[in-house]
Amino acid sequence: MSHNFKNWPIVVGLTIASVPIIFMYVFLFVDTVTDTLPGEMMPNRFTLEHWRFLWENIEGKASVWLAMLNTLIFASSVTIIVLSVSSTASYALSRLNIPFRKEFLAGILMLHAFPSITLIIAIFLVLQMIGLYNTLFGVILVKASLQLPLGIWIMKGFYDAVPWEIEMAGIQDGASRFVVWYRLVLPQVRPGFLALGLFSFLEGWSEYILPAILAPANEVQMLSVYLASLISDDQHFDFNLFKSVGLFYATPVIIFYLFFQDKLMNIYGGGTKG
Amino acid sequence: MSHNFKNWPIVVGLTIASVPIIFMYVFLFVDTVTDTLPGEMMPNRFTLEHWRFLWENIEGKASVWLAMLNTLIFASSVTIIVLSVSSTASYALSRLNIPFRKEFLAGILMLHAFPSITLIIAIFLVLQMIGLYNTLFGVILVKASLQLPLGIWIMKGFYDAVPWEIEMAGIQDGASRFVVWYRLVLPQVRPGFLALGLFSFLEGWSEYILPAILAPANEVQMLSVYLASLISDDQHFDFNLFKSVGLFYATPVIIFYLFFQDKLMNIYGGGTKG
Amino acid sequence: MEIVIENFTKRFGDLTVIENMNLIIKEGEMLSLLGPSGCGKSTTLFAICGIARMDEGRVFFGEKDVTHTPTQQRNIGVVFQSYALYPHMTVAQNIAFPLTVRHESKQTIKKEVGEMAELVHIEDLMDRRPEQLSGGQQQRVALARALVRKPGALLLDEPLANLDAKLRLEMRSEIRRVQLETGISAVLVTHDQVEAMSMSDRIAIMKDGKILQVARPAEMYQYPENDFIASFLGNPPIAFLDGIVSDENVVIQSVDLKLPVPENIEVPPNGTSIRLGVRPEFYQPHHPHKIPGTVSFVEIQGRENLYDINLKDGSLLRSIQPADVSPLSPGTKVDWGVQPEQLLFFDKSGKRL
Amino acid sequence: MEIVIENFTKRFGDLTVIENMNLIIKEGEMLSLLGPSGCGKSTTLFAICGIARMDEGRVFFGEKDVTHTPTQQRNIGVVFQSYALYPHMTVAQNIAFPLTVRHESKQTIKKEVGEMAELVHIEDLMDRRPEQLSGGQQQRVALARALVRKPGALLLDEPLANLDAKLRLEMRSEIRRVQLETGISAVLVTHDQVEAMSMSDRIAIMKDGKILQVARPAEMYQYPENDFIASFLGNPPIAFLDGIVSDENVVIQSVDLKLPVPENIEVPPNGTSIRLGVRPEFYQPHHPHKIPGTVSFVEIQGRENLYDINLKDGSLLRSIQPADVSPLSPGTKVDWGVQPEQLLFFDKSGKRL
Repeated sequence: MSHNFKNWPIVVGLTIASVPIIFMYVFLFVDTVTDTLPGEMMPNRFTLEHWRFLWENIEGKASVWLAMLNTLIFASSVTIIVLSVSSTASYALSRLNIPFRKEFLAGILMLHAFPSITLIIAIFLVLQMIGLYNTLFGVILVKASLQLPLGIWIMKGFYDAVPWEIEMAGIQDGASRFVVWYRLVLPQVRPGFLALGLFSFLEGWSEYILPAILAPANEVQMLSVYLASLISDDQHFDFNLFKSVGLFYATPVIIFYLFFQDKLMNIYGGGTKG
Repeated sequence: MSHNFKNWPIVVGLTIASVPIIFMYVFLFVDTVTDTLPGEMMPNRFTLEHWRFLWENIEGKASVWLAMLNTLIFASSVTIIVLSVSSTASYALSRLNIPFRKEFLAGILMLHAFPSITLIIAIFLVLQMIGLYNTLFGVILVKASLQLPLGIWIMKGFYDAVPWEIEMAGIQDGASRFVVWYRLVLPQVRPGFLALGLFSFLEGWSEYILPAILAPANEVQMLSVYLASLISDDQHFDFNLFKSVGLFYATPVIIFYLFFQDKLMNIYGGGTKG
Repeated sequence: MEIVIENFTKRFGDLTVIENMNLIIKEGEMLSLLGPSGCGKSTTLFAICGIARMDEGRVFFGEKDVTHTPTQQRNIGVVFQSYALYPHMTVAQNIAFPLTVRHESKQTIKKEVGEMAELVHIEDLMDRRPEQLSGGQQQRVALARALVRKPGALLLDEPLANLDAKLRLEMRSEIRRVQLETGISAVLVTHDQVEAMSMSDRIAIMKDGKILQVARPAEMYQYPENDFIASFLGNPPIAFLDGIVSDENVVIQSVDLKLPVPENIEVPPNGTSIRLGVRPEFYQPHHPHKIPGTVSFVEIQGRENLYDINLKDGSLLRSIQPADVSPLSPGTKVDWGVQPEQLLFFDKSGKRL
Repeated sequence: MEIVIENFTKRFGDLTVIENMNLIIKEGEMLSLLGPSGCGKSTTLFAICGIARMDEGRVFFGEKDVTHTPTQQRNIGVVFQSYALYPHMTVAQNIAFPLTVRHESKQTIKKEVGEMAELVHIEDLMDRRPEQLSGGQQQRVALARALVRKPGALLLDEPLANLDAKLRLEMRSEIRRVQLETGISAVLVTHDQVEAMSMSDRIAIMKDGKILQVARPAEMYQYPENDFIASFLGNPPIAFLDGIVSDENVVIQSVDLKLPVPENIEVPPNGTSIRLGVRPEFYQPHHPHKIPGTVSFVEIQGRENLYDINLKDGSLLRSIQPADVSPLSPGTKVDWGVQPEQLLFFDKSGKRL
C-alpha cells in the first residue's frame, strides 16, 4: 500500500529527532578522554585521568568495583525474585477461578503506578524497625516487591496467550497439573520469561531512589548512588570524572540492549508476538 | 477445570500479602488526623493541625495550591504532547514501510529504559543553555520526550491490532488516507488512547526527579518536590505534616485509579483486549 | 470399551445445558454427536473425558463407574478441535508425551511411537515441529498422540473444522480407517451433517441439551423422527410445505395441491395441520403430482444441477437433477411433481407420522 | 462495465507472482477466479481495484485506462474476506460511509442507504453494530456498502470463507441474486470449486499465476483442458488411472484392463502414455468394462452413497450411487465398470485429448 503515501517526510523528521541524541552521547564519550580549557568548546588533549576511578579509590569513597559488585548482586537478586514469583503467581491468576480475581488484578495495577515517593517514608521506617536499613537484603526486598506487580501483569499476558486446549491435552495425556505447567506451558512463555528477566535486571541496575534512601552507606552503595554522590560533593566536584563514571555505569546497559533488544520487545507484544 | 486444583491456598496467600499494605494506608491516614505521644503506639487525640498547610503557607515555602496548580499544568501538558505525538507517529510506524523501521523501533525502546540519571546532567546543561532551566515549559518538554518512547510503543500495539482490511475498505470507499485514519482507525484505538492519556497524566503527577533537578524554584515547584523539601528541611522536620502532604498528594492518584482502572488495564492488553 | 452415560445433567450457573441425558456408546463403534452450536455436544464429550464435571448422573467405562475418577486416570484419547499440539516439541516428542509422563522405558516409547506414526502415515515427519505441518498432518499427529496410550476410547471434538474442503474429504476417511483398524470405541462431535453421516456407525442428534434420536445414518436420513432432524440432514436441504388433512388427502391450498396420504401412514382426522417434507431428489419432472413454479436460481455442480423453484405463494422447493448440457435458466416456468410415498409427513408438533 | 486486464505482471521482490496475464470480464457477468491458495487470484483482484500496484500491464474499465488511477477514484465495490465492517459504526453508518465521504446530501444518503438495505434484506438491522450481527448478516452489510456508490464493478474476495456450511448455501444464492438484480459486473475470488461453479457465469481457473482455462462452469466440468482442472472440479473428486496406447486401445496393465479409444478422440501412436480420468458418477455397477476391486470406505450421504474402491494395484477409484437401504460394507469385493465415452483422456503432459 506504500504508493498511497509519501514517506520521506517521516524519515527526515525521525532522523532530525534522533541525531541530537546520538551526537550528545558521542560528545559525552569524547569529553571523558580529553581535557578542555575553560571557556573553549574544543578539547585540547587526550587523557585517561578522568577514568582513574577504575584503578584508585576516590577520597572518602568506597571502590567503584565494590559498588559495581553491589549493583550486580542487587540487580540479579531482584531479577531472580521477580521471575520466580511472577511466573508462578501470574499462572495462577491467568488460569484459576480465584474469587475476587478481577479486584486483585486491579489492585496489582494500582500498586504499580502508585507514586513511590509517598510509599518510601513508610518503607524506610519499616526497614529500620526490622533492622534491614542499610543492608542490600532490605533494598532488594523492597525493589522486588515494587517490581512484582508489573512482572505479574506481563507474565499474565503471556500465559493468557497459551491456548487452554494445550493444558487440557496435557491433562488428558495423563500429566499432573505441575507437569503440565512445567513441561508444556512454561516453555511457551519463555520469550516473556526471558524478556521480563532482562527488564528486571536493567530496572535493578538503573534504580536510584531506593538505594539512595534505604542503603546509602559506603559498603552497600550502588553505582547510581556512587554517581550521584559525586555531584553532591560540592567541594571537589569534577565534572569530567562524573561523566566518566556515568559512562562506566551506562555501558553494560547499552550493551545489554544492543544484544537483547528483540527479546525485550516481547514485553510490549504482551505474548501475542511471543 | 477448577476441580483439578485447590485454590484456597492461593487466596490465603494473596490475602496475607495484601493486608499489610491496606493496613499501612489506614495507619497513614489515622496518623494525619491525630497526635501520638513520643514512645507510644496509639494516638491520643484528634487534630486537624497537620492539615494546616491547606489554609496557610508553611514558612519559607510557596502555597501548596500553587504547587498543585504547577503539578496540574505539568501533568496535563505532558499528557497532551504525548497523546498527540504518539497517536500520529505510531500510526506511521505501524502502517508504513519506512526504511530502518525495525532499527528505529529498537532505538525507541532503548531510549525508554535508558538509566535517566546519566541523561539528566546533559539535559540540565542544555536547559540552562537555552534558558529553560527553572521553567515549567522546559521540564514539560523533557518529561514528554522521555515519556514518548513508551507512548509510541503502546499506541503501536493498538494500531497493529486494527485489521489492515478496514483501512483498505475505507480507501476503497473513496476516503483519503487522512479520513481513513481519523474516522476509521482512530476510533478503534480509543481504548489505548484513553489509557495512555491517563497513564501519562499519572506519570506526570508522580514525577519527582526531573522537577527536583530541573525546576526547583518555589514559583514552579511541584507537589512531589514540595513534599520532598519537607524532609530535607532538617531544622523543622514535622513528620505528621509530611504524612498529610503525602496523603494530599496521593489522593487524586488513588481516586483516578479507582475510577479508571479498567481503562488503564487496556495498556497491558496492548490492544488485544481493546 | 463400552461407555454408558446415565442421567447426565450439567448446569452453568442458572442455565441447564444438558438435562438428564442417557447414552450408550457400544464397544468398537463410532458414534457422532451431531447438533447446532450450543446444543451441548462438546459438553457431553468433555464430561466423558472428565474435563467438565457432571452436576448429576454417572459415567461408566464398561462396568466401572468413573464419575469421580480424575481425568488423568481415565485413559481416554482426545483430539481437540485445534489439535492442541505442543508447539515446542517435535512430532515424535508430541506423540511420545503421554508415554514419557508414564515413565515408560525408552525402547517401549520408541516402538509405540513408531507404530502409531505408521498407523497414521506420518513416518517422514517425526522431526518436524507442529508449525511446519499442514492442517491434515497436524490432525494425524494429534490422532497418533491420542491413540499411543492404547486408550479405552477416542473422543474427537470437531476434528475437521479447521481443514479446507479437500483435506476434510481425505481426513474423513483417514480417521474412520484408523478407528476401524484399531477397533476403538469413538465419539465424534460435529455440527456438520455430512461428516456425521459419512464417518459414524450411529448418530445421536442433539438440540438444546437433549438427544432427539439415535440411529444409523441411512436410517436417520430416511426416517427422521421430527422435522428438525429432517432439515438438519441432507444436502441440499429439505423444503417444507404446509397443508391440512381432508378426506384421506393432504390439501396444500397455497399451491392448489391435493395429495393422497400414503398407505403406511395412519390418516389423521380431518382438519389436522400437516407439514410435508420434500427432499430435492424427490421433486422431479417426471413425478405425477405437479407443483408448478418458476426457476429462481440454478446451481451448477458439475455432476448435478440444483434448481431453486419459487412456488406461487412465495415458498421455495429445491430439485436436484443430473447435469445437463443446457441447464434451465432463471425465470423459466416448470411443472415438476412429487410422489406422496417419498415425502415425509410431520404433525403440528413436528413429529413424523 | 467491462474490465480488461492486459499483460498484467506482478512481482514480489524476485518472485514473479503473476506473469503476463490477460483477462476480460464482460459487462454484467459474474466471473470466478478459481485456484488453490497462492495462485495469485487475490493479487489479481487487488490489482483491479488498485490496492496492489501492477508491475507491468494495464487495466481498462470500458474504454478508460485506469492503470494509474488512485484506488479512491476507481469506483469499485469490494467485499473483503473478513467483511471489514467498521466496528464503531452502526449498520446504517457503515453503508452510508462511502456516500458521506463524497459529501452527499442527507436526503440522498438516507434514500440510497434505504434502497440498499432493501436489496440485501437487512432493513431491520440498521441500528445494530457489526459485532451484534451473524456472519451472514455482516456479509449482507458488506455487500450493501460495496454497492451503495453504484460502482462500476463488484469484487468479492472469498466472500463465503468465514461462514458455516448452512449460511454458505444461503449466501451463495443471495450474492448471485443481488448481482443479477443490479446487473453489475462482478469478480469472485475463491478456492472452492462448488462456489465457483454454482455462482458464476464463467470461471477462470488459475495455477501458479497463470490462467489455465476460462469457460462456463458446465463446460469446464465436462471438457477440462488438463488433468489439474479435472481434479480441481467435481465433488467427490475424479480418480486417475495410468495406461499405454496399444492398437487403438488403452491398456492399463496394473488392473488388466483394455479400453477402446472413443471415436471422437484421435488415437495416439502405440506406446504413448495416457492418463484416464474416471469421475465417481461414471464408475458404476452396470457399465461394461469391468475394473474389479474391494470396498475400502463407505460414505453415507443420505441421498447417495460414496464408495472408495481399492484396486488390486493399490490405486483408488470412487463411485457414487443412489442411496440404498443396505449399503455395501467395507471389505466387499465388487466388479464395477466404466464406459470409455464417459472418461477423460489426458496425454503425458496432462493435456486433454
